[in-house]
Amino acid sequence: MNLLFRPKHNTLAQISLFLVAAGAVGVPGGLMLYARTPYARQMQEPIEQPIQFDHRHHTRDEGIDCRYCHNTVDKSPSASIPPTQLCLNCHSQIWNKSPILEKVRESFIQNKPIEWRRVTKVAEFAYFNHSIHVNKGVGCVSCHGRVDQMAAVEKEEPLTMGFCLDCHRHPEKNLRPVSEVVNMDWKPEGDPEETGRRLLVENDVHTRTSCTTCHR
Amino acid sequence: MAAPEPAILPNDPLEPIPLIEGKHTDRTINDSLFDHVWRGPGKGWWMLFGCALSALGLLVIAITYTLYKGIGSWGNNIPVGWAFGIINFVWWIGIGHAGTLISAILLLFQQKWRTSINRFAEAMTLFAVICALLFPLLHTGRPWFAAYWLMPYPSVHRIWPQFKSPLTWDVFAVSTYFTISLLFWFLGLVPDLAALRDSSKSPTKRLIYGIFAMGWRGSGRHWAEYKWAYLLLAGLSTPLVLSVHTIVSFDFAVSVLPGWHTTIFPPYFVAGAVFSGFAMVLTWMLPAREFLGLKHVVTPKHLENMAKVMLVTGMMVTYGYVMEHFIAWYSGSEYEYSQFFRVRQHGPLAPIYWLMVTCNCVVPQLFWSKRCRTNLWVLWVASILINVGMWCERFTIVVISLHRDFLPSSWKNYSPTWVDITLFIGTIGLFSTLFLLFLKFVPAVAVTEVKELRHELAHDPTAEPAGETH
Amino acid sequence: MSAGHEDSGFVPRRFVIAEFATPEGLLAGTTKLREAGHKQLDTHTPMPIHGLEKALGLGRPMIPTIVLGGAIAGALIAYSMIYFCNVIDFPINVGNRPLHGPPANIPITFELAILLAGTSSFFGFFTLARLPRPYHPVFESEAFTRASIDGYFLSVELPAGGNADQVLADVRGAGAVGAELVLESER
Amino acid sequence: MSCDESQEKAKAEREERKGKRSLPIFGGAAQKNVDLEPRGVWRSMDERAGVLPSSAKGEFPAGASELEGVSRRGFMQVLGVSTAVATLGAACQKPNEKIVPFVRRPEEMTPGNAMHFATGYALEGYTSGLLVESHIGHPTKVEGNPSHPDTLGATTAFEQALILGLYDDDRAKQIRRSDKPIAWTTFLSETRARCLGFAGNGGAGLRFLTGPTTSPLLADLRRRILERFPRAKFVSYASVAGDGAVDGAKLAFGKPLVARNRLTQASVILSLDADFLNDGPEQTRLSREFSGRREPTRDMNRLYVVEPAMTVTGMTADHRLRLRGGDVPAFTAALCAMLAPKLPGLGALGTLAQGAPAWDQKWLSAVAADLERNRGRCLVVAGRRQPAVVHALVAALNSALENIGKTVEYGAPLTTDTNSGPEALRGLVEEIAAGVVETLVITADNPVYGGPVDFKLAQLFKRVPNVIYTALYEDETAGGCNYFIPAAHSLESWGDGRASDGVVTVIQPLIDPLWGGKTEADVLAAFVNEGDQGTHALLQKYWGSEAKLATAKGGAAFAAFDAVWERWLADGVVPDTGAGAEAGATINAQALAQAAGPLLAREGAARGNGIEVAFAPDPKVFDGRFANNAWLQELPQPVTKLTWDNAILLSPATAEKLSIETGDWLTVSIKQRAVDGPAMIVPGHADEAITLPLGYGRERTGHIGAQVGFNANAIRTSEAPWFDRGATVSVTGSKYRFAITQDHWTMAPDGREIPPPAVAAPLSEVLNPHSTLNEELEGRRGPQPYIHQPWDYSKQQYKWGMAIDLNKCTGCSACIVACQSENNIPVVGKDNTWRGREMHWLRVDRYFEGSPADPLVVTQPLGCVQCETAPCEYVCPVNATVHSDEGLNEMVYNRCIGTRYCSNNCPYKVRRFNFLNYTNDVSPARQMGMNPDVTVRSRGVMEKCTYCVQRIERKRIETRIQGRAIADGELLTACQQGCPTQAIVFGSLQDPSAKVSKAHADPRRYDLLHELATRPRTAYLARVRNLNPELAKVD
Repeated sequence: MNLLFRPKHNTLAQISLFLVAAGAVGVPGGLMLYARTPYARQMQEPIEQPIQFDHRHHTRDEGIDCRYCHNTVDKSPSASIPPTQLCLNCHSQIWNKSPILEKVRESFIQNKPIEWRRVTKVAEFAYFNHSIHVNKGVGCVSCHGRVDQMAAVEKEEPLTMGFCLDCHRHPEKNLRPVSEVVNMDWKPEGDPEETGRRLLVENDVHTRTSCTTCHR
Repeated sequence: MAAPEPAILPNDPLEPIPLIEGKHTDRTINDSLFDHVWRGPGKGWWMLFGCALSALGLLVIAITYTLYKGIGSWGNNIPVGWAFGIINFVWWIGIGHAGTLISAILLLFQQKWRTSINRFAEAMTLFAVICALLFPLLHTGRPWFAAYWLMPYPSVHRIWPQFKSPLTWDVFAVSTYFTISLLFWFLGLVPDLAALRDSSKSPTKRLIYGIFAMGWRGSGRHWAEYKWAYLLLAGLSTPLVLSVHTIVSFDFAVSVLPGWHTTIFPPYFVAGAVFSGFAMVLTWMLPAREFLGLKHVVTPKHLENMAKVMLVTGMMVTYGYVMEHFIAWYSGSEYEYSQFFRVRQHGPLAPIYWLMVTCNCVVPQLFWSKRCRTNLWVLWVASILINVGMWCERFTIVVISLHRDFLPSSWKNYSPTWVDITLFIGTIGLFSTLFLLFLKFVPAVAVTEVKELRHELAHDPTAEPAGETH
Repeated sequence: MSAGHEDSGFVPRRFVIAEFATPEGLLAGTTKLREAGHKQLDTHTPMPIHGLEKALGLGRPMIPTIVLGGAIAGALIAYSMIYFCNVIDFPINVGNRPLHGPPANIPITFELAILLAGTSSFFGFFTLARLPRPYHPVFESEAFTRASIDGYFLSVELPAGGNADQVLADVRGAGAVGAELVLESER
Repeated sequence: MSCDESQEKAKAEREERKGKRSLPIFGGAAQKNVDLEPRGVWRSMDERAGVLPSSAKGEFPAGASELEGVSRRGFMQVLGVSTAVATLGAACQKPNEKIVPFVRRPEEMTPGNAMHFATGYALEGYTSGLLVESHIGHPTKVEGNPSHPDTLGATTAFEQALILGLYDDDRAKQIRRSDKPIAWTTFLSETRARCLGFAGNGGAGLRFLTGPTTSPLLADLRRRILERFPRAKFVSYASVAGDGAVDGAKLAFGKPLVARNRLTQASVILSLDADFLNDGPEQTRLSREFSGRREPTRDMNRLYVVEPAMTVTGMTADHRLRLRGGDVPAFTAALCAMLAPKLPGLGALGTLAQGAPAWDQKWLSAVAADLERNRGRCLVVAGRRQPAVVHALVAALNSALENIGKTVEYGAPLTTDTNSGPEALRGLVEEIAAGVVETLVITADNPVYGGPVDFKLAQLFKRVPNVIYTALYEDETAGGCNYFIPAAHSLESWGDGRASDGVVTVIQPLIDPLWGGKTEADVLAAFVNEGDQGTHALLQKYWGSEAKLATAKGGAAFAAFDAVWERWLADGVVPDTGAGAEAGATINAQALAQAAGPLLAREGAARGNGIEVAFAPDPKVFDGRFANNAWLQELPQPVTKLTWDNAILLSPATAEKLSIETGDWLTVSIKQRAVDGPAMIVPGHADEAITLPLGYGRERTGHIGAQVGFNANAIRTSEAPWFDRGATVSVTGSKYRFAITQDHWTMAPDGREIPPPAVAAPLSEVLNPHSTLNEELEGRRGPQPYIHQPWDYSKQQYKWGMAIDLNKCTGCSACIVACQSENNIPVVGKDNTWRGREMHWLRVDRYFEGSPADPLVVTQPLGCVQCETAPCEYVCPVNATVHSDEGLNEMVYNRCIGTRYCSNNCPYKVRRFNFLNYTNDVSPARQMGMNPDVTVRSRGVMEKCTYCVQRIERKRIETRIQGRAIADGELLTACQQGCPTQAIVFGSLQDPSAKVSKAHADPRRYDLLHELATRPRTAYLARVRNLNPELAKVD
């Protein structure tokens, strides 16, 4: 009899079966893993901005408070990107001829906004409010990372719902005295857990995890 | 073999109608039952297939349109949040159940007449479940999310499905049901596939059947485990069927809606499922045995037995209706009473209700008469009517209950759109297409089991003579 | 696993394939051969033959145990998953229902038990049977195609160095209507 | 118009505004945009594109750039299939989203936080006071100004809907001369030239047709125009003007006066065809005052209503008499006759009654006795449709009942023209016909559509060589004019106007005109060569001089005008501008009787036989001016619950007599004119009469309002602007399909005996603690047995709850539009409404009780009641609707997969589903008006009321930062804030002193569908009917 199947087909059959099984497990598993990679979360990628704005220089060298530019962070949901006018508060005096700042001057003169590229973003359907976090002692660094060490700002934390929930469930890990919110170097003195629990009371922190806290 | 007589399946041994007609050997059984596979598709098959494919095309159009436009292309509204989608889902799932019941329960009870129809019924189950499976996803507003948010996977959102919802239960129940039905059907098919492989004349066919036969060689060591695997799958399928339709009925029964909140739903849904399933088997079996030459294995005895099952389940369904109405009256709840005695019987959609009563309660009464049970035309028309009736039952439950609920201010009427109707016709197309392909490529009867039966009948002195003619 | 097929020193497995006219003959022949001390016996029939397990001297089937294991695993996985998701990991007030409501967990627990039991039955069988295995030396026999249709076959795998003629004689003596020796192909 | 010009102009305006801190105008580079594009808030075309849904381009939502602080606006409609992929596999595309900050951020603005500005809205000349919420320069929500005398912090549905009207993309956008687009400056120079031509003849051929107005600025402009052109004339016209009131006062007092009602002192109110709770400039205040006296005590007020068709006021009535409008004069005379023996002040007026009464005399005598018993504590009100004689008799009645000065006062008219009805227009019509008019400036609202049909205004205007028309839309009138000037929307305009009591409100714009609209003042100023100054300058100049006048009178506070101006703008009202009652207005009953006799006889003669046709301003589109407002079109009419249509309303008996069914297409003919429309049977309508709501059948307007309904003006003549008799009604045989949101009239349509969803009971039963009512209510509140441990809310700071007092609800439906505006609720259109897919989170259920011929009504606002044991929640498979720690039934749109199971299991059916992509074709302009705090829901998502959780969270964060708790009354839901009668109370049940807690403890409190053990957080307070014991048996 002319056999259609030869011994090698046994191996073939087994390999095919293995591949099917591996695919069934691997594809969803892989996707789930991928969703957790910094790449998929667009983290750790310095983002090039239209103007070479260096946070390192402004915050460390010049010692400018975050809130000088992001000046609505403690009273509004939005921390706000400074208007061009604010840049020129200083730069009309210093570096007022610098070619790097050409676009800033152009923006001001032509009354045309600078289009910055967004770095950090929570999902559209999550209503994040900067002011309550800043006023309850959650430091900028907790979500934005060491912006003072970034030449170009990059996304430091995943900002997924899981990330938010971690802190909302155990806020003490990310609390600091309200006076230190912009301090990038602040470290708790003594037992961090102890400090966290103390700050929880001191700052009058009541985190909530009800859906409408963020989703409306 | 001392077969315990199942209460719900009256099989009067005093009526010696043969299960296999004519004198047969393994070879002749083999050849006769494979005949329709080897024979080229006839004109009739192509015609039917053409119709089925066109209906399938409609399904594709309707699904595409639904996905493109949204559920708004259907007739649903508030309060009638569910309509054709869920009706079709429950209807198809119900049809599917008969297949499993025939092959699994009858196997457990060792009913010999099962062998001629079980493959057929199992295939029907599989295809009906495929049709049903379209809807849980399609009826959602955002199927692209529903497709995976219903699964308990560790998401970056940290959120899980809500395991108290009957819809979550449905996801598990229906996917389990589909998986188990597929495995059960395939496991039963393997020896036949091997037989097809070995009796096919063209290398291509042998290759294809060979791949699916997985190298089956009828080994005694395999048979020993196989019998257990098959029996256990059958054993598992039986409670599975009951649980699946119980859970489907929970979609309604756990709610607060008058007409849905009915504790009798689980058993009566199961009975209804068997009822409609047998009707669907008959609807297809009658023409198939005529055109595929299966008369010698699907004998009048089989048809009669099925008619008896329909009579019994039809009575159970009727009993369910009566109980619903009785409890609605007895409870004294005005909402319940109004739903059953005012809205259903006199409301704007009352014709559907009365059609349901006619088809499901009156029509099966024909089967008290042996003449009707054995008249093919009566059987066929009745089985189609029963299918219609069971669809109306789901319409009554789903739409009629929803469109008149607690607050009269929110009452609305319901009318389907062309998409609804096309979707329904389309699923029939899908079912028919799959069924016709099944009839074309796989023997419609479990050949191996018929052979086994023939040997059993030949050697069992208590069984009726295999060769006797009718 | 497939037979070893190194390039050098491939030793083909040898099988004696014997055909019997009836299932009863096969049953009797098998018993006889086993009693005669033949070890690697197997039968090949188009349908299960009652009593062959005994004739082949097979032990208790393993499938029921596997299926029971699958069912228990399914139930445990389901219940603990529900408990973990809705009670431990993300407890939410859903319509004032208790976080841990055992009755509401029954359906999924039951379904997953069935699912795992069913799949373990199916996959357990194919694993035990070492299928799919499109090639087997017994297929080398021309007559063997009938094994799935209307033939009743017995196969005896010869031990290394076993005497094929002796076995052929034995099977004929046990009532086989035909018998032949087949060799495993290398590839 | 040339870009440079407009830019320069805009720049100049900007410069001017710079100093004014309270101005929310952020003009800017957007002026460079193409003319017809919305502008004023966007700084570049790129940004504008960014607000558009990007899914159309197959990109991820991340591709959209956005204005800072308003990131959620366009949210959900851009989420489609692409997002599924994006979520599953995160993004496969690098982020390329832009953030566009301001170049110069206005000082007072904090991106992300809303600002509120006081402004006003003039309808029929009277200006209501509003507070408008604005997000980075986009007005998003209208509220009432609490310090305004007429709105008192609440609003009407019209005012709520202004937001949608503002962003209506169908609005006229181009100034044109005939068909040729021209610039504003071109218009100005051509007008200047034209004015030079008039100089010679004193403006003999110059006529102005304006709407009624109370604006001091417009009055001043008119004065100046007439100074310049002494022979020019101003005529005021409004299609729904009720001149009877002022003419009646003239008859009674000898001089034109208007009645100003005060319900706080009124224990008995008789309305004669007056829908005072839902019509007219006083409606919001009167609703508040009325509801203030609805507490179920012995002091509760009693309302009698006599009217032909059911209105909001009629639904609220304790006793209602359905009477054809033409019979009201006779009824009034009969009332005088009934009261004359007891009220000597009526004198000879008691002898005017004539003819057989068309009403139940027992009813009349009971009402008369009740009024008489409550002398000085009662009020008779006549409606806008009633002729002068009725108003005169009512004035006499009020005078004789000693009500004047207590419940009503008569003061000088505040409108520049006392009359605005057809008689006012007749003179102009004759002049045009005579060819006298050379230039006609029309600022009145669409006279061609709304004018009397016998005036044939469309043809007449063609005879005028030069017609200048300004309007929001290219409407019927715009078709025949030479110059068309797009009007600025009220929220884009500077202006001023008076409340019904004379208090002035400065109307300030919330945004630059989106499409370059001009105000009425701009147009009029063109005739004194000041059209280029802008209304703001005109207004400041005018009020500057007024203020100096005040200073001269000794007002030291008006020292620095700028500071004063700032305060006026911030407060929304100008202090000390109220008008008092006319001193020494007395009625000579004898003279009145003599004058009234013939008038009544004439009315009696007109009252011949045959079916009466009544015209009525529509509670949704008014006189047609709101026809293109989709919120109002889809708003269920308070009585009929009809959307997207008007209908020929008639009573069940009349319908039966004429063999008419609801939906029959009818032809109504009267005096050789005919109109076609669909019939709708309405309980409580007078027999032998039909009512035709005005404002529909618009031929030219935007795509929303055109061809909706039929135009009743087609048979409305100057002789009979409100009522006419002798109509023939014939059935054409064809059928019409209405989109009605509540088909069922009663609480038990199929005879079911269920606990009434909306409870209404007589006062006596309410006051008796042992009455069956109180027993029943007792059984309809409190916890039901429940096997699960109720969730513990005791540790929460807040426990949100609501209470709705059915006794205060009039059914006016302002709350529905308020909710729609606050929560970005889409409109679905007629077809979808017909299918039953309207999206209103809050609906007002309306139930008729008693006989269909003459029912009583109870209305019940119903949104999500936030069940503690919510049936919707446990059926959701994905945790998309769950409970919050404070007991809110949350709806998480972004988690919803749309199974609709929750809605099926909701016994209240308050959940709404996005069956289609209802936000798909939202124009970019409209998107600016979306509330950025609320997610815009996509297709396939369930939505519902969450007690305005966005407001809760905002307020929570605000107070948490301040380190305090939210005070009771500080946090209002949108429906609560908009409600004119304060029927809705919201707050924390944790605070026992909170209003809502007290309402929950009220003996009238009951829970809807209490028997289902859902533990709703919204409680209802039963309605109370203060029945007259003499009539109680009749009802």
